[in-house]
Amino acid sequence: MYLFKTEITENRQLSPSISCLRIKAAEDFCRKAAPGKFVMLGNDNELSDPLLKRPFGISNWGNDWFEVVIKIIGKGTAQLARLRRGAAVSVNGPLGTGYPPPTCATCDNDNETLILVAGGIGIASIASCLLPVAANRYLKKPTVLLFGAAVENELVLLDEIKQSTAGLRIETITDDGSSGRRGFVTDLLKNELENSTALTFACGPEPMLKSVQQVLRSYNAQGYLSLENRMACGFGVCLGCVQAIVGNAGKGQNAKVCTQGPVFAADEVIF
Amino acid sequence: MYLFKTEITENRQLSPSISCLRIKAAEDFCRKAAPGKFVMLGNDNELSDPLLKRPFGISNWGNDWFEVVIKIIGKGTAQLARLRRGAAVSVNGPLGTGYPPPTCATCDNDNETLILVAGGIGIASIASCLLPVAANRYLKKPTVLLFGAAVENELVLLDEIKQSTAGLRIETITDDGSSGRRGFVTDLLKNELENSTALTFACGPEPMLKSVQQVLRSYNAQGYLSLENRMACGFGVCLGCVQAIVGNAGKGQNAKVCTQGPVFAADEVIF
Amino acid sequence: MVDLKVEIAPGVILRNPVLTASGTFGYGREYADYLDIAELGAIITKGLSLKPKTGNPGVRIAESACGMLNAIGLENIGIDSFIADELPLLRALGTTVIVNIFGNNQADYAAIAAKLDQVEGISALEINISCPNVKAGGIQFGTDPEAAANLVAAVRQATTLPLITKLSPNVTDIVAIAERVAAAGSDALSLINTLMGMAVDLDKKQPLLGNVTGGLSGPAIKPVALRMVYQVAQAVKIPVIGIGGISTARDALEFLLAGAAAVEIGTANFINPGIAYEIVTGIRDYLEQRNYEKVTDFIGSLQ
Amino acid sequence: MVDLKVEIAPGVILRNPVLTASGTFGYGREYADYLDIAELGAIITKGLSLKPKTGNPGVRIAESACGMLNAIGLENIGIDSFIADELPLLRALGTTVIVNIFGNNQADYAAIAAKLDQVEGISALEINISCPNVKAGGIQFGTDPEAAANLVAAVRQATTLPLITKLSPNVTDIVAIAERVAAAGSDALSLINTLMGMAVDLDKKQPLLGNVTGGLSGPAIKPVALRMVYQVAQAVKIPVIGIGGISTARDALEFLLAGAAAVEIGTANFINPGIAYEIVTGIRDYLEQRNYEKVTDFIGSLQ
Ligand SMILES: Cc1cc2nc3c(=O)[nH]c(=O)nc-3n(C[C@H](O)[C@H](O)[C@H](O)COP(=O)(O)OP(=O)(O)OC[C@H]3O[C@@H](n4cnc5c(N)ncnc54)[C@H](O)[C@@H]3O)c2cc1C
Ligand SMILES: Cc1cc2nc3c(=O)[nH]c(=O)nc-3n(C[C@H](O)[C@H](O)[C@H](O)COP(=O)(O)OP(=O)(O)OC[C@H]3O[C@@H](n4cnc5c(N)ncnc54)[C@H](O)[C@@H]3O)c2cc1C
Ligand SMILES: Cc1cc2nc3c(=O)[nH]c(=O)nc-3n(C[C@H](O)[C@H](O)[C@H](O)COP(=O)(O)O)c2cc1C
Ligand SMILES: Cc1cc2nc3c(=O)[nH]c(=O)nc-3n(C[C@H](O)[C@H](O)[C@H](O)COP(=O)(O)O)c2cc1C
Ligand code: FES
Ligand code: FES
Repeated sequence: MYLFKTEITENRQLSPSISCLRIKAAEDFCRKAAPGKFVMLGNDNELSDPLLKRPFGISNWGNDWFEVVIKIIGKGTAQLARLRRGAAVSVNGPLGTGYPPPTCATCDNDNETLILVAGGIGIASIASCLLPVAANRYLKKPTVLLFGAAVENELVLLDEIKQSTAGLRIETITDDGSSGRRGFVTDLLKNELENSTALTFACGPEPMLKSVQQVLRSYNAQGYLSLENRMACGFGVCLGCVQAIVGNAGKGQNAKVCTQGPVFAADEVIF
Repeated sequence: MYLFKTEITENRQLSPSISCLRIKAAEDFCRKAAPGKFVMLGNDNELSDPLLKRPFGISNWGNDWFEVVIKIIGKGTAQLARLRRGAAVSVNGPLGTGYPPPTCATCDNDNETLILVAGGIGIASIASCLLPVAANRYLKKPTVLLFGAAVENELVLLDEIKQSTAGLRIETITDDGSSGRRGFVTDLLKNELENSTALTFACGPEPMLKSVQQVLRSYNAQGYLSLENRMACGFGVCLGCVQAIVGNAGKGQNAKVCTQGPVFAADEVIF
Repeated sequence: MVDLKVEIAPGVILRNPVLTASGTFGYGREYADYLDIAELGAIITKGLSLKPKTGNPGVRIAESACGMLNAIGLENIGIDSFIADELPLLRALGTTVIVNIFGNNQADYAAIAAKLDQVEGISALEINISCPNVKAGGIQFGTDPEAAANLVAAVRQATTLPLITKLSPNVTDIVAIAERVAAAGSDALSLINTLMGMAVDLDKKQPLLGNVTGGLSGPAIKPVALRMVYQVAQAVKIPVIGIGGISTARDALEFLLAGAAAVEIGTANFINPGIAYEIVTGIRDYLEQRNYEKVTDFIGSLQ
Repeated sequence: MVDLKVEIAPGVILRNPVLTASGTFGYGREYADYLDIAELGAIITKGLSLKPKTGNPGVRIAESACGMLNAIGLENIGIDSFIADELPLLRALGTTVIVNIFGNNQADYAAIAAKLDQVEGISALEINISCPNVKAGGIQFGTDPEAAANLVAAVRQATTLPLITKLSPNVTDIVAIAERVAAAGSDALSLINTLMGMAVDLDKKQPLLGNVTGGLSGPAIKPVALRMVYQVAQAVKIPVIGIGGISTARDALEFLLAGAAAVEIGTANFINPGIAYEIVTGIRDYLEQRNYEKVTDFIGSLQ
């Protein structure tokens, strides 16, 4: 982990409530970035409201920059999303354990499909498997992105993703049918699992992750979920973020989402 | 008093630690502005740190704008002084009882000199007798500005003042002799009082106002002091700002600096 | 249109549950010029004593993170001047008036209460038992259940006006005090008064406030206030009025949800003198969007 | 070069007066990779109990204005695992280690203290008597002077290690508890632990925290902490360690000025894990600029 003060080099508004901030960073930091890892981000004005830094996935990065995609929820995100080029920010990161690398034991079958499931702003985390040049190794597998959102204008980042990863199949769905099909992203997931053995990575709100877990179970399919528990520190000292997971001998135990996660094997998580 | 949200239209930095903000305002507001009155100013980001608005003199105003000159002291002024064109601010004002109008009983002798004494950022208040077109009626009297500051670069606003009030005599003094004479502004005041009967308006830090009071007493001269007590509300309800003054029958009593002041007859104030 | 009426003590029905807290709204006059103060649930006056009081010398306010400290020392014009000079205006404006009272001892409290009993245009008394400088046998009334109950019983004797007892948060067990005060005849409770705090002027190496310690108010104390209101509302049967750091309609709604029959807005008035109105509107909009017919259906509905 | 050494209990001399507060610095391991934790005055471990504890279910943290609420519920790995798995690293790093302990009852406290008495590499124990879920006959140890004193006396019997008793701020009279605890044999006091607060999820109409209430920490509580430290430091002869909302060197200096022999940094670690180092540097610079030879000349010099 690094702690540093740096600055915003670009703020692109992707939708009325979603912005993408590009942030300057040292090469060391960028080398340690990986799909599914995150940062704790705070403004740097020495005031105490909001007090805590906020966790955001590292959606994309290069040699000396990274990007976060922020959806405005409350006061912290409202303040950060408003920051303009040149504004100072404080960063702790890269933090956490991200998606399993394509070379890991459960992931090295290049014939199975990689299904990326994003619900709403969950795309910010999923994008980290697609946008960064350094992440392209995932795409040795046939890959599909299933992206569900409440309304059409929350289906952000699709242009960037199409550009960075040619040949990616993308299916979208919205709660209100304003774009793509009408319904939930798990409906799309069921379709995919009917047709192929696959490895699934999913990120989105907890109810969605719960139903992804159920779908994966019912198809006996492997997958990983990226969780969004509340965090105070982001580096394993406050115990604020713990999630019950299946531990040794099948007994439930607490895992720190910030260090052992945010990505967990879907089977492991006890919702 | 008006309460309104408005925006900064210009931020001119006058010295490393002093900025002049021009702020949009309704004509009603501007009509009620007067020399020595002030506003409570806060940023408008819905966060609670800093909590309270900050008091600043209305240094200048026109039909639909006013200006405050802010010296950075702590977190509130640091934040306000950083705001750029377009930034939102909240204003309560105009507040308080300012300098006596030139037509008032004690001020209508057009032969006596008007001595304006500014210590440090006290110039922000004193400037309100000089800069606004609406304030020029003061200048029927022969007028002198005595301006003392710690170092040269805190002698701000002099160009603007010279431009707006032709013929004004200006004497400056600095604690370190970096511009004008070396010493305290009260030294200049003594000189003036030796030479003429005069009416004095003074604004600056409390120790300076105390010695202005003494000097005026020793010359048996009339004057007014603008105080800078800590304020929570600015409009007379918290009783946080009270100052002991000479009340009925010479007995001490509390006055609210925010409504009965910030300008008081020099004789009245019990330091 | 949602019905915002609440009954905060037997017979004391307010048009809405938003009141202004003692010491943060003067005697109402300061606002009357540019706000229609009759639109508020009620205004609570600055704390009044038998004789005028000049309060503490020295610096009286200090800011802290999301909060402020005050050491005003209960400066006030005295009850007679209030009745003669301030009350007529409030009555003319049609505002519901609750008078906040305090004294140096039990007899003082009773004397003010008796005096106000004779006066038209007062809807209730709020008894401030948490004055830091006012002690009964060395113990503050507000921190000792026994002393608090005795005081309330004495005031109860002295007046027929509805009584709201305002509790101090600087205690180990606020529920115990609430229960005793309710049993002693208080018609309602209001809480919290300020938390006792301190600030220092580092460079001068002195306490910042003239009085050394002061009362902490503002958003910083909201979690403590909400906890106490929730605990007390569950324990007593009389109405509880929530106070502490309320700055937005959502804050106010949180207190109502936790069981407050109404709320008082304090420090937030200083920053935005129109805030109480905005909070009334915000509560109305929130409940309307959720199809509530009356605010009393929402109050205490925390699961 | 200013001498920053302080003695926070007989024989416990720290290289500087900046400690990290229990529960906000893990067991030190989390920082060891990228910060030299031996440069701190001391680290205080997460609260340890005889057996491992899983803590509270549900949401454990909520943010409030300039503060946060936690309802971790004292999750910890247990004293045995600490001794076997964590302490060796801390010793290897040369860090001064203070172990924060708590139990379900007096016997538990005594048992942990006795166990740690046998272990090398521990400089002192900090006794957390303010655990909200831990009660002695229905009363929390931390809020009853009698129970607190008895507990400290029992721990005193069980160990020769220096004892720091950590006080709860949720009390009417913290000075009374401080005095009793000092008389019962505590070598030092630390204060404050968190203020009890609450947050609600308005739209879900539920308490936000799984445990309903939680402990408030951070800058919001600083004025209350500073007041209590000042009051206690004036009343007792043993060293007092100041805790509560300290986020900058100036904050720390204010506590030292008010009489704290040292300070603990809590919530601020979460926002900036390097903050304790910055505070050490800031204290040094401030004192150097003012020509202090040693920090102990500054401590308690409030006029
Ligand atoms: C590992 C991780 C990665 C994340 N990545 C992203 C991302 O890339 N883009 C994005 O827009 N959002 C992401 N989130 C969610 C984001 O952190 C929250 O939306 C944000 O913290 C809300 O802050 P606020 O001040 O706007 O909301 P408020 O409701 O005002 O915040 C109050 C408190 O609750 C916490 N909180 C509120 N909602 C959430 C939430 N959904 N998850 C965690 N904490 C929450 C805040 O951090 C804060 O402490 C991520 C969360 C986690 C845990
Ligand atoms: C009537 C009046 C008119 C003023 N006019 C001007 C002006 O035109 N230009 C200007 O630069 N300054 C002016 N001041 C002083 C200015 O208000 C303070 O410098 C400012 O409040 C400091 O805020 P801060 O957050 O930077 O300091 P902090 O020290 O962080 O503030 C902490 C608290 O102390 C109060 N405070 C600190 N210093 C002062 C002070 N000198 N006077 C009053 N309150 C203080 C703050 O308002 C705040 O509540 C005026 C003050 C008053 C009372
Ligand atoms: C400047 C000031 C003066 C106050 N004066 C009184 C008072 O006279 N009587 C009283 O009962 N409470 C008084 N209070 C306490 C408030 O009524 C209220 O209980 C407290 O400020 C908490 O609410 P808040 O956080 O909304 O301000 C005062 C508070 C402030 C800030
Ligand atoms: C997440 C968290 C966990 C804590 N755990 C403990 C603990 O285990 N034992 C203890 O004595 N205090 C514990 N505390 C209290 C802190 O040590 C400290 O007393 C309190 O947070 C006030 O200081 P601060 O405002 O600097 O955070 C905890 C605080 C927080 C925020
Ligand atoms: S966020 Fe602090 S331990 Fe995970
Ligand atoms: S600042 Fe509130 S009464 Fe003057």
